[in-house]
Amino acid sequence: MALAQNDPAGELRRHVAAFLATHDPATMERLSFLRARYDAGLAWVAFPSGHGGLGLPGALQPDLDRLFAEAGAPDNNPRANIIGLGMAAPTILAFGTAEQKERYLRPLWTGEEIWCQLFSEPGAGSDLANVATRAVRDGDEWVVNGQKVWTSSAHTARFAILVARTDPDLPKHAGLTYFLCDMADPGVDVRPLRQITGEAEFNEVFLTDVRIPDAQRLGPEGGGWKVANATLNNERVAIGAAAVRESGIVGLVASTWREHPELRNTELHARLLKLWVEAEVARLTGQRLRQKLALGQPGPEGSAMKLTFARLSQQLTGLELELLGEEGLRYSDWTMVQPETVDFAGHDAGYRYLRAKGNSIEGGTSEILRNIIAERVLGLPAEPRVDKHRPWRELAR
Amino acid sequence: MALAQNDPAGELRRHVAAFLATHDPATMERLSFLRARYDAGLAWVAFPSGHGGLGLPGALQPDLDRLFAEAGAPDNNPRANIIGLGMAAPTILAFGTAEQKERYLRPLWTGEEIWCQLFSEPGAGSDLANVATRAVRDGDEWVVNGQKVWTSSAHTARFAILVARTDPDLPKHAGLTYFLCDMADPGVDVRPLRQITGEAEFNEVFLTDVRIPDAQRLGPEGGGWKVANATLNNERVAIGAAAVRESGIVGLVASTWREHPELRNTELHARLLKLWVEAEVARLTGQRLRQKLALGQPGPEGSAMKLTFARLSQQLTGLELELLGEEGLRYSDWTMVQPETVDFAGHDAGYRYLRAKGNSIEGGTSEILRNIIAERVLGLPAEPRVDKHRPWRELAR
Amino acid sequence: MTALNLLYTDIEDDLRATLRDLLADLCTPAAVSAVYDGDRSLVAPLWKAVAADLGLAGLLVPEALGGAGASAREAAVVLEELGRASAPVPFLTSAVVATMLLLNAGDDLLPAVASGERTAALAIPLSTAPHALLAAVATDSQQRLTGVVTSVAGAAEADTLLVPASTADRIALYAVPVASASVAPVVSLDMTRQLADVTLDYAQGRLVLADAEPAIRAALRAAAALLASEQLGVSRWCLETTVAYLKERRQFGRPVGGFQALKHRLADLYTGIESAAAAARYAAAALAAGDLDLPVAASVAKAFCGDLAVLAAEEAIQLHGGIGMTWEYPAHLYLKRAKADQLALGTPAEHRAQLAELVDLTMRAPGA
Amino acid sequence: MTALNLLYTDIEDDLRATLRDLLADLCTPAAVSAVYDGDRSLVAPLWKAVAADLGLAGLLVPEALGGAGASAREAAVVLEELGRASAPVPFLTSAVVATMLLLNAGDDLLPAVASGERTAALAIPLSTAPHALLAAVATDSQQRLTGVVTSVAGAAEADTLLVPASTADRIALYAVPVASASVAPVVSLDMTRQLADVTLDYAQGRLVLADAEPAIRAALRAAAALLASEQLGVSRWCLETTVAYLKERRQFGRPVGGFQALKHRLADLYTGIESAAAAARYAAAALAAGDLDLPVAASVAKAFCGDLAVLAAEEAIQLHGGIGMTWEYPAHLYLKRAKADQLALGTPAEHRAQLAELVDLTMRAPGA
Repeated sequence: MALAQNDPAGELRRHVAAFLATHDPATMERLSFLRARYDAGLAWVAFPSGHGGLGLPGALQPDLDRLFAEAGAPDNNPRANIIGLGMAAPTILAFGTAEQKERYLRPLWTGEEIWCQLFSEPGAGSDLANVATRAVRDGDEWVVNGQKVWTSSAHTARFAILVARTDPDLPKHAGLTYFLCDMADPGVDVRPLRQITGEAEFNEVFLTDVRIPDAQRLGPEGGGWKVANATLNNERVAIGAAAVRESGIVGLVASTWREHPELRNTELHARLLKLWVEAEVARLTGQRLRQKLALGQPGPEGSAMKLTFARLSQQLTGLELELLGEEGLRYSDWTMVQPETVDFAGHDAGYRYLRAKGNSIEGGTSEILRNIIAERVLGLPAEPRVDKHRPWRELAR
Repeated sequence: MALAQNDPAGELRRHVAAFLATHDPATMERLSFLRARYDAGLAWVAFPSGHGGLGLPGALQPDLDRLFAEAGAPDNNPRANIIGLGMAAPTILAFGTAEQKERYLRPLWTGEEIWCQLFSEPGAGSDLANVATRAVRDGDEWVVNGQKVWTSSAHTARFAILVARTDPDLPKHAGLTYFLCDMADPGVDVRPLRQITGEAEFNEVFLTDVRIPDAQRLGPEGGGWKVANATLNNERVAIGAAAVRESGIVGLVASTWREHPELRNTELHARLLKLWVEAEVARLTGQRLRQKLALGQPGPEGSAMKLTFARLSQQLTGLELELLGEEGLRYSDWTMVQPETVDFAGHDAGYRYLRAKGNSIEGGTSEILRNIIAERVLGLPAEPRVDKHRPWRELAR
Repeated sequence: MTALNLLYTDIEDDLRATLRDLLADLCTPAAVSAVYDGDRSLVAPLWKAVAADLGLAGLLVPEALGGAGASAREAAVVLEELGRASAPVPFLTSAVVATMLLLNAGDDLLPAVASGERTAALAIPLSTAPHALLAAVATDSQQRLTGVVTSVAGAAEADTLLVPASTADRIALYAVPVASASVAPVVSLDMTRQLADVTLDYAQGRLVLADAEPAIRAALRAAAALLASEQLGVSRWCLETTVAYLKERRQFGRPVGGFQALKHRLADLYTGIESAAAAARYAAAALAAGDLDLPVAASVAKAFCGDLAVLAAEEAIQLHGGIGMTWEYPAHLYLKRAKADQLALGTPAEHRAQLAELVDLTMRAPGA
Repeated sequence: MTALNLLYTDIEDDLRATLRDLLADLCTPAAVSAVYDGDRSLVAPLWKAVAADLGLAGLLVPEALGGAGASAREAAVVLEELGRASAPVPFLTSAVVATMLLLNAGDDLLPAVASGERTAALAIPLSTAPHALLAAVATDSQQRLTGVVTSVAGAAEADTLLVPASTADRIALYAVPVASASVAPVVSLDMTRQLADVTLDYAQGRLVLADAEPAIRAALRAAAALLASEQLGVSRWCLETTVAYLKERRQFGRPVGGFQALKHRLADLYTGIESAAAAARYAAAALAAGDLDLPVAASVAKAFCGDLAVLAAEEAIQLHGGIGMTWEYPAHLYLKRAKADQLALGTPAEHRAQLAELVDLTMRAPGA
């Protein structure tokens, strides 16, 4: 067994081979196959046994997924459940009861149940701890009222992770509790939120007397801030960089350059090369970050990575329009639709330019990320705070 | 007389012609000529009669100086007395007693007496109100002890404008008083302060039991902050922009570009053109600011102008070194000297690059100027302040 | 170079106030936003109010020819306000570009265009820089025009198109009624200056100018010089709206506008806008004065103000946070206008490349 | 492209700690600053301690040839630390560039250079990019060399010069004792890597490599790849020193480091430095592994880290305020080093232009 411990990649390969020997993806029904894969601990390689994993190093996940892809196995359509897989699952694993993990993790991973996130509110954007959505205890249930915003997949989601205020008399960070909310509750009203591109990729969600059993509380009453932060840290780490040179937006712009000599101009050339170098360095920075994470050296560099990603996507898409000139003045379609996923490459340059503006706002604004780096990494003094220790109820809004 | 009031330029021309008719610059001794010019109200056109001026619009000053230059008259060597002419004189005019104006303004303007400024201290840079130099009343005199820094011309100056703390028990802004300090006092010790270029353009000034008669106090006791701010506002307005295209540093870099085709590179071309445009726009912005000032519409745009000037001088000098390549790796001379004036054009590109770093620090850092614009122009909230109302003595330093 | 007045005259301030009042009444963000969904009911009445009722269609036309006899300085102020309101009216295309061409030709159509009764547009891609290769359709011996001109601004609102067409050795300009052309509206990045593709199939033209290239270039240069003022207006809206929002918006128990990092960015934006004002005013004044420095002034202004307006709109979106990304809030209208304006009439990169030629800072060796 | 380790190994961490301790003892800011006034008493003992006592002169030399048998990864760590201390030693010129050339030639001089007993330098202007035209002196039939090479780094510390010289159809490399050459020190922007002009007047050379151009370019490329790590070290000193200073420095009754505008700039600088670390590590790893991607890796690293180090030093000066401008405070040493490093071995602009060729993003039309 000493050999297996020193060769987790080999151990994983053996597990997959054994599973595939008894489960033929060519003949099994898709959902049965996925459930069996979960039950065999071959879903999330780093999750514990019994919850879809084998407790192996997380760095092996790409290997695992590749082995199944090479065998022609169906995947769990991860792009349709980004919030569930990236944020809800690790949080449920970390803070959930045995019953919660048993109930939620398998259908989440197989894609049977899509999840969304009910965190942001009109008055609680960067200042997430300021949420005003109220949850009031009523016997074994909580009654929730409030308004959430910037919810992707709310119209397809079966469940939501939700932060609500359970005690307004405590200071803002202390009065929050984290719930798993059933989106089928009749008090949940999902309305598409149209954005700058013309699409409604996000939703507003109005909660009116929504009833949540106390068994769907995640973590202790009043412990919502800690649980929510764990969720957000998962979000920021999840924004990785591409492993292959010129993947992503820089590749699109480079292709335009190569295919359209008639559009070239020395200034745009200089700007393209500068951004090409920065994108390549960002790729390497992402690789280095993943190497650190694989060694168990996670750091707050995920925030720096996200800052860079947002800046580059914005500068590159802006440059692309200047390069295109006349074609950049034209747009594909302003019609409001509700897309399932965000797809930069499948749209025109104008869409990319507009959509990229959100990259420095969603999932923590660039300003908040700079605060995090300055305070948590560099140890610089925090901003003077007037709102930290007073009851939330008394704060001006 | 209605005609004269509507034609101040004509009035000025007539005054100058009348003066020159009786004062021949070709035959008069230089100092006598300058004193006579002052006495005729033809020194500072906007100053009142009796103090070197005629009370005409300040926008006419360039006309006035040109008329004398065209007549072959000697000038007052203004570059040797920048602090005196630009800062001390308008402050003395605004806050001085009749005796003070009578005593100081004429020899200041003629250049017989050079002035320097004793404001900054090691612990009071951006936070000027934090000065720790103490002035203690002793009969009709004040006894001053402390250390000042960043004093240009201290080694040539006859007098200094000085801010000192006269009451440490008052809040920091309230306990300051403004003095005119005799640099010949035996307690004044001037030491050259060597800087990044190798030169010592500035000095440190140590004040040990320096005695200043109360008659040399400018403004009321405790009124030093208001007087000092008037001085600083003059400083920022004085940093004007060039009237002629490609004057200043941009012209030097453009010349290098034109004269050295072998150094050209597309990226540097793009960067040069971008900065050329910005320098031209800065020139126009300066013109527009002067037109506003001439109409009596002074605004805080002087701060914006200084921000732009500092940024451009730094970016242009940095670009120049990259353009020069090998030559940029060489430097003229690190020997410590004490120059009389700042002269960007008379040095090599490396000197310009290093010296330009000071442009965003001296005379108000770019950070302070952005605060001023944000708060005074845009009306955004001030920083939370802990030091404004407590006695200066109790503040942590 | 120093004598031009870079400030606003009292007359210009009055014009601004009048137009701003009208736009505040008629040109609401909701009505502007609706044009993105194909509801263009705002456009015709607004243009009538601006062009005919306020008489701005004839701003650049001498009084003797039925116009207001004003100068490019006033037209610049109009464009500042139209930019500030993101107004979807063909002022630049009809009252500046087409009008300058008709003036140059002494064309009979001028009085009707000056009164706002008729609207005209030059059939050329909006992206065309004043010094760039000019698109031109083909012509035959009977002055019939054939060809496609893509991405034409103002065509959808025009009743007359001014069409550049190639003759034996030069470019001539013909007037063509829109009824004789096929004008296909294009989904545009900026729907407040919606483009159209114009197709001519043996359309009968009327000769306006036989040797039109200098006049067309002059009109495009004037448009570029004045578009800088529109970009200035866009920038000012962005700064003022963002500052106002950040004074109200609270996070972490404080107005967001009190956070120093944002204050410094807004101070930098203010600095940029004050600079843009100088550049735009200088270009307008040089145009009004017929100053020889106009080519430099126009390219400097279009390059600087074009980039600045995009920065201003991008900062407005970012500093608003999520609300700035919504369809409901008007910030997106300004980002689209700013980005489209940057690409219109030559990108900043194209204008800087042209400046290199004008001020002897090319990549080429001397004499090469 | 993905297998290279971008982290530091334990061995590299140990090497760093040892060298940092030595530099903290010997290489004080005051002693470094003194070289600007001509007092170079620091240089020789420091170089002896680094080269011979720590054995770093032979870092890249196989153990069989008397060296440490380490790789470019370790050399990169050494350069990080030398940059961090602004140390005036000829490690890059002798232990990297000259050593690689001697290794390539299997030259007998190698053991002496590897032991630190002798010091060598390639006689080429420090500004030369790996892909640029190479300067070469003239040679005659008796291997006598004549010519001037300006702005040579490491020449003043060297006892042997490796001189590129033109033969009939190629560039050969000759060894010349400094005693046979005139080495005139030059007042340099960065006196911690002082340049010299080398004049040869029928100096007798010893042939090292007959066809030396590929080896010279490879050595320059290696130097460029590794200089990125020096630039990283400079950047880290700037950030750490500035953060430490701003935690202490108080203005307006608060530590200056608590003002948000400065915090955000430092966060951006940190982000840049983390990125620079990835770029520099990748270049060092690609060099160590003999990876085919080295030309791209080297130019990416030199371009990115070169600009970043200048930004870091400029921010350090600005955020220190007046004290950063003084001769007494060491920040100026890092600005000079950062700016000179940016110009050394090809500017960022030259490396980006080279990348355009390497990754097919040129201005030329395809096939042109």
